[in-house]
Amino acid sequence: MKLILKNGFVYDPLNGINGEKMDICIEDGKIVEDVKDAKVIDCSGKVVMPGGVEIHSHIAGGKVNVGRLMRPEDHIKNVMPKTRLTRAVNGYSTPSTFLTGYLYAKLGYTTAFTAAMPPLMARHTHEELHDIPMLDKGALTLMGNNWFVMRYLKRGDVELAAAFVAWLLKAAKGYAIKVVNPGGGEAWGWGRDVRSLDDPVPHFDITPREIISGLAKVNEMLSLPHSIHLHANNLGRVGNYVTTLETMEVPNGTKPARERQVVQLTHAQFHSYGGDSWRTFASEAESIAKAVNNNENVIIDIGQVVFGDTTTMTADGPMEYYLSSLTGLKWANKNIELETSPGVTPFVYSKRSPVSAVQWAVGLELALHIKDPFKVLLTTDHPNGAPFFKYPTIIAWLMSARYREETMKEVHGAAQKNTTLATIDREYDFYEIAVITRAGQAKSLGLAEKGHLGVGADADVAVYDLNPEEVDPSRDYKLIEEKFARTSYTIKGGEIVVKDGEIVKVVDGRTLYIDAKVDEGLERELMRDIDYYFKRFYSVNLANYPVQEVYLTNPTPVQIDASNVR
Amino acid sequence: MEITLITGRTVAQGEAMEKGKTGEDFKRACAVIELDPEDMSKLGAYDGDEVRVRTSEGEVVVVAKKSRDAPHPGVAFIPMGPWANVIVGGDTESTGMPPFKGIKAEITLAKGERVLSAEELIAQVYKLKE
Amino acid sequence: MQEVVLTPKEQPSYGLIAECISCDVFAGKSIEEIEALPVYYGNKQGKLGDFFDVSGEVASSAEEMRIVIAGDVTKTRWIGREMSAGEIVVKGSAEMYVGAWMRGGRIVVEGDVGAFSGMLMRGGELRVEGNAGDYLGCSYRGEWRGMSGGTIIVEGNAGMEVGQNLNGGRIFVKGSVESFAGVRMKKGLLVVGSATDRVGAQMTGGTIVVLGSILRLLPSFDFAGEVENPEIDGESFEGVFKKYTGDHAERNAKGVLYVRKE
Amino acid sequence: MHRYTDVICSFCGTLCDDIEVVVEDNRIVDVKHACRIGTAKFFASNDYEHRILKPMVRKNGKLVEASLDEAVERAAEILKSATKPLLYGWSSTSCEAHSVGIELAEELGGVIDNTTTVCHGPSALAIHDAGYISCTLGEVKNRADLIIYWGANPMHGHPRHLSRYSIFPRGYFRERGQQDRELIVIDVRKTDTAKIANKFIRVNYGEDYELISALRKVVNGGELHQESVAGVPREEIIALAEKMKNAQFGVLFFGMGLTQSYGRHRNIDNAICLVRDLNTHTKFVIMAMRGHYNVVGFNEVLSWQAGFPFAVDMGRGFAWYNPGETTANDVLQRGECDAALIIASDPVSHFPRKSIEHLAKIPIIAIDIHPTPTTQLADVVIPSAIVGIEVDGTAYRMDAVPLRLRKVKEPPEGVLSDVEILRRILAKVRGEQLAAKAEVAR
Repeated sequence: MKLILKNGFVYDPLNGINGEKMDICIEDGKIVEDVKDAKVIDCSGKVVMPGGVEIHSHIAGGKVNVGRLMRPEDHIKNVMPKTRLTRAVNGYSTPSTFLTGYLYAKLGYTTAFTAAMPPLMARHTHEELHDIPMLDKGALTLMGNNWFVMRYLKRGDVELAAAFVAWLLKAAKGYAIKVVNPGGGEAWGWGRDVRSLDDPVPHFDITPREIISGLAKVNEMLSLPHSIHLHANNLGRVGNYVTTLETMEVPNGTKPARERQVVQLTHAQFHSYGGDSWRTFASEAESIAKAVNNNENVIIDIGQVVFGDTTTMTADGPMEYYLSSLTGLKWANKNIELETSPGVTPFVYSKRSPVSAVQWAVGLELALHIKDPFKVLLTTDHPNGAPFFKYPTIIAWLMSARYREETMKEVHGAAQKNTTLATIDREYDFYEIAVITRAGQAKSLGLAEKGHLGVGADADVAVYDLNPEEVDPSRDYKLIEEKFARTSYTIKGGEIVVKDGEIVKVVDGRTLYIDAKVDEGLERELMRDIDYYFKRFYSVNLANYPVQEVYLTNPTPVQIDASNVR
Repeated sequence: MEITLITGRTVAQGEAMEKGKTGEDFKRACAVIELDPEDMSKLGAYDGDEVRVRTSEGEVVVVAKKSRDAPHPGVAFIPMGPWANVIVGGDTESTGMPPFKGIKAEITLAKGERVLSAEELIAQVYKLKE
Repeated sequence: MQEVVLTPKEQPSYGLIAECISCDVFAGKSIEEIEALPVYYGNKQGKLGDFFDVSGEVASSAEEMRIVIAGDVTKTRWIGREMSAGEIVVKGSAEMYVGAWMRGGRIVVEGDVGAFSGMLMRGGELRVEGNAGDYLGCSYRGEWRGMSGGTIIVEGNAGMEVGQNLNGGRIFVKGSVESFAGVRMKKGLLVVGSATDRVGAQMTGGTIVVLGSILRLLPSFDFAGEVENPEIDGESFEGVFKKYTGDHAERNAKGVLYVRKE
Repeated sequence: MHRYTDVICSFCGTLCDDIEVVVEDNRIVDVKHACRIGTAKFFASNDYEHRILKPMVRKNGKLVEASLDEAVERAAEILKSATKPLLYGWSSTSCEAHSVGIELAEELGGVIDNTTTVCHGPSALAIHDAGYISCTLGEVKNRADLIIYWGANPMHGHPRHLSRYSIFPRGYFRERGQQDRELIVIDVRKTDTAKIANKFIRVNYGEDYELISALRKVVNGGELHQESVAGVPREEIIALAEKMKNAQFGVLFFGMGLTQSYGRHRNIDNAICLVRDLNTHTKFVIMAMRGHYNVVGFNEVLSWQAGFPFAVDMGRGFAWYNPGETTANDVLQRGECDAALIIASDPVSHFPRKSIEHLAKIPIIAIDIHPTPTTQLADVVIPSAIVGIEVDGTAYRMDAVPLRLRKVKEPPEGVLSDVEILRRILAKVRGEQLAAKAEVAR
């Protein structure tokens, strides 16, 4: 399909374009310089941005489905019958796969990475990704409690660790190294946790600090597109900001092999808490923001909270246990052999709760205190802070101090008292919104053809019915909220998939994964060791472990030459 | 004699099922009732005797077998399959699950009566469509 | 009060979803509009008029509205769903989900109701003169915040799991109830004539009163003395009752169970 | 001759993946490592005498051979003219087939349900209320020192469960295998599994719930006043509670002895809560002993596609779920459905009489490998290939670990996979040409 998006206000931060009126030309799924005989879409008076890129969202896999299995009451919400084009859908905090694709497309998103894939369950993750239409996809692969990783790093064999990571990414068809509560997942195999960076992992004689720094090193040895993606220890605990600050220092000795950070500290909101009990629970967002501002190696995504009913889910098993014991609500847990230990429990963020109110403020504080928008990515850690389709509300809060003030009036006074949010008058503009929802995410993920509208980029575009010359986001925040929820057009791979907020075409995206080659001799050594371990300690044979390419929609390997690793 | 009837899986039933349900193996594995030895002597039945099992839903003739899992007086077991299910009750009590275990049943001797094959049983109980 | 009479014609064997039978929906409509309201059976959509003769006077507001169903509708479901005001009288028996998500008003069924009736009620009154099925006044599957307000009164018996996850409101069953009455109950009052077993299973709060006997008490309830003519939630009960607390299978359970002393 | 290693057995939820199969001239001539039932299944694929080889359509009261096109056409006609078709079975076929089946149910506005409805449907109901505190089977092998089977008899239902995952294997932290573990069996009968246990606890029939409540009370620090509960003396209950609290890693496997007996889902609800209570003292997990090799797969696919694990009514174009209303046996017993498509299952053998009495009155399409009482009652019978022997496909183990089953031999001539048969029916129902693309995995 050939298209010209005519005369829109274009926000393309990676190419330094800030609201200029221009045309975007599309041919064969790519942005091109010029195009003839194309269908013209009039974008005058509208905002044009690259398609949104989701860097961290629990949209597919075992624990998402446990969330669905556990919460039928979540699936009598958002119920929509099948249409000629779309499937029957339902689900609020754990939407069905089809709905996930449709909803992202309506928000103008065209790419999404699922946040945590255990390799043993990778086939499941890919089965669900297969059934999520409209998006290009990838999966962050859990490694922070992997027995092989811990063994190799413990004995200082970083090369073998790198070879293993390369093998594992290919076997699981994963895209990046995800680290969740390093060491804590293994400790949870015995009902325990690790509570500081130097707490040794039971039986493995390694510390979270060593796991983080080791994997950061491995990541750069392999020169992977994304940095390590780190869910730090002590998530959700009172006073955890101390651990978070320490954690940021850990990979400082490692130089990035690409133009990006060394670590993305994910859902930082859940890691920026002060106080010494739930009674004195307070924000330390300012301290965290300051550290991020001063650290070239670290970026964060927010993990913003929006009030309402949701389902929390994470590979941080001990944390989910802790949370469910606070609420008394139903709780699912799944220890996965040699790899990780996810958990799931429902949660209600109540405006009347002092803790929820502070959590809500913390995310916004982080976004507003961190100066460089490329260091702050918009997430809700879907569905942990809120379902992803609440992004428009968060965008409106960031663009309007007045909206924040209005909300502040409705929530518990702790938000006013125990955070700095009320003192901040910064307001994001469209350019900065484009950074935190697409440009910054694409940059962090190392996706050269996404998150921008330069020639050669993927023709993924979102058009919003907002005229920057007429709309004052600070005042018209309700309009911002409304228009970011339904694009005028979403263009995916050069095809119009959403028009006026409705799905007009259903497409399958691509699935990206890392295919990194290391030295053959090193790989042979690795395979001998893995073989021994599999036979004895896994419950599946090695031959049945790797995910076949047939599970991926339009499988797209990202070739990495790491043969210098030996 | 009054008993509490339980139905369930056995390895023989599983094995026979995989070979198809029309064979003798399947009947041999499923058209049986495992009884507590004491219950058997009370009933006057020996291993291999035919007995009639009757519930509120219907009745079926199966072969009595001495249970190897005894003692469990008053509790009897029929492997899952058509013989068990023509006498299993229906009410799921709004859960979807019929009562496959814990059915009140009456057992009487039926020595010499023919145990129907699965095919015969189905044809007899559920009138085949014309 | 104005009255619309629905006279049942033949009901489909597939089960009829007639959530439109509600004073909120009828109010302000013409008889023709009411006849044209959608009902569902299997994969088909039909009109209310296909299954009921509609006659009478329609009120302009739900408060002023009474709907009379003139006979048995044992294949019709979801009568009075989410109703907020007015009155429905069923002069016969109805099937599942009568008064589900009801917020106000009153529903009287002169015969029996099927399972899941009064599901997740928040207000109003559901009165059943016959028997109720399983899951009377229950929550939806997985929803821990069950029925939270309103009153259910059953003159006859009720089935399994009456008041499952009850989180407020009152349920009175004059006859007997099957197993698991008040299971996972958190708040509210459940009064039954007599009960079988597992009364109050896994309850953490609220009160259950058994006016007659129970077949068997769970081992996780503790005897807490005898009480004469107890007054509970503003209701007074005559006679001597044995008081139990539980379900102590749960940590910090604060449920109370009264069983009349024989 | 070809020797296949790492073959996955498609019989039960244990999904053993270490089977060796030797195939010669498209016949399986040797099977290694499989249990009795698994071995029987592999060899039975050779036995064309006990297979259905040709489609059949009922004419003048008799099933007669028909072409595949005719059978598919007749099936589509039956389904299209139905007001409330029931699509049932699914547990012995691949997730790829489930996916097409769910789309078909949506297209038809039918009710779709699988055998979960008669095995662990109550477990699903319990999970809705209580959650699910579980693990993968390798965790049991590597860590567990206390293993309890409650109302489950794996020696019969899952013959290699004990040797691959629970009692016998040596694990990372259990180097001596069985010697490092303790096995307790709780059941109404002293089953073959109970006979090899370190301890057998006999519970009165129908009183499991009371026993669990008593255990929970003790675990949570309460005092037990009764001399005995459910036939188990107080001292024994207290000792069991202590043992559970003091395990390093305990696991409670439960089977249909809990789900099908008095109390049903509440037995499981209470058991999950017991495990939750135990986690305040130690590490403890619980797992359902799932029967059919891909009963879990159906629950997974239906959950991510339609939001619910089983028993979904698509009548209004969206999914509505409420077991008791939308479950196969209830729909049948209320006489609601007017046609049925039965695939990879035999409800006529395994459903209670009342359900079958209605099923016998309505047109049935049966897709299966071999003749069963269900095909006997059917109006259209379509033979299918065996997943994991004759076609590839995905299945989920009882612990929801997904595996790719592999083809080791060709199906009988002209016999298609479930996926292909369903795709043809779906295309016919829609009045579309069959999409040209070959059978893809997902």
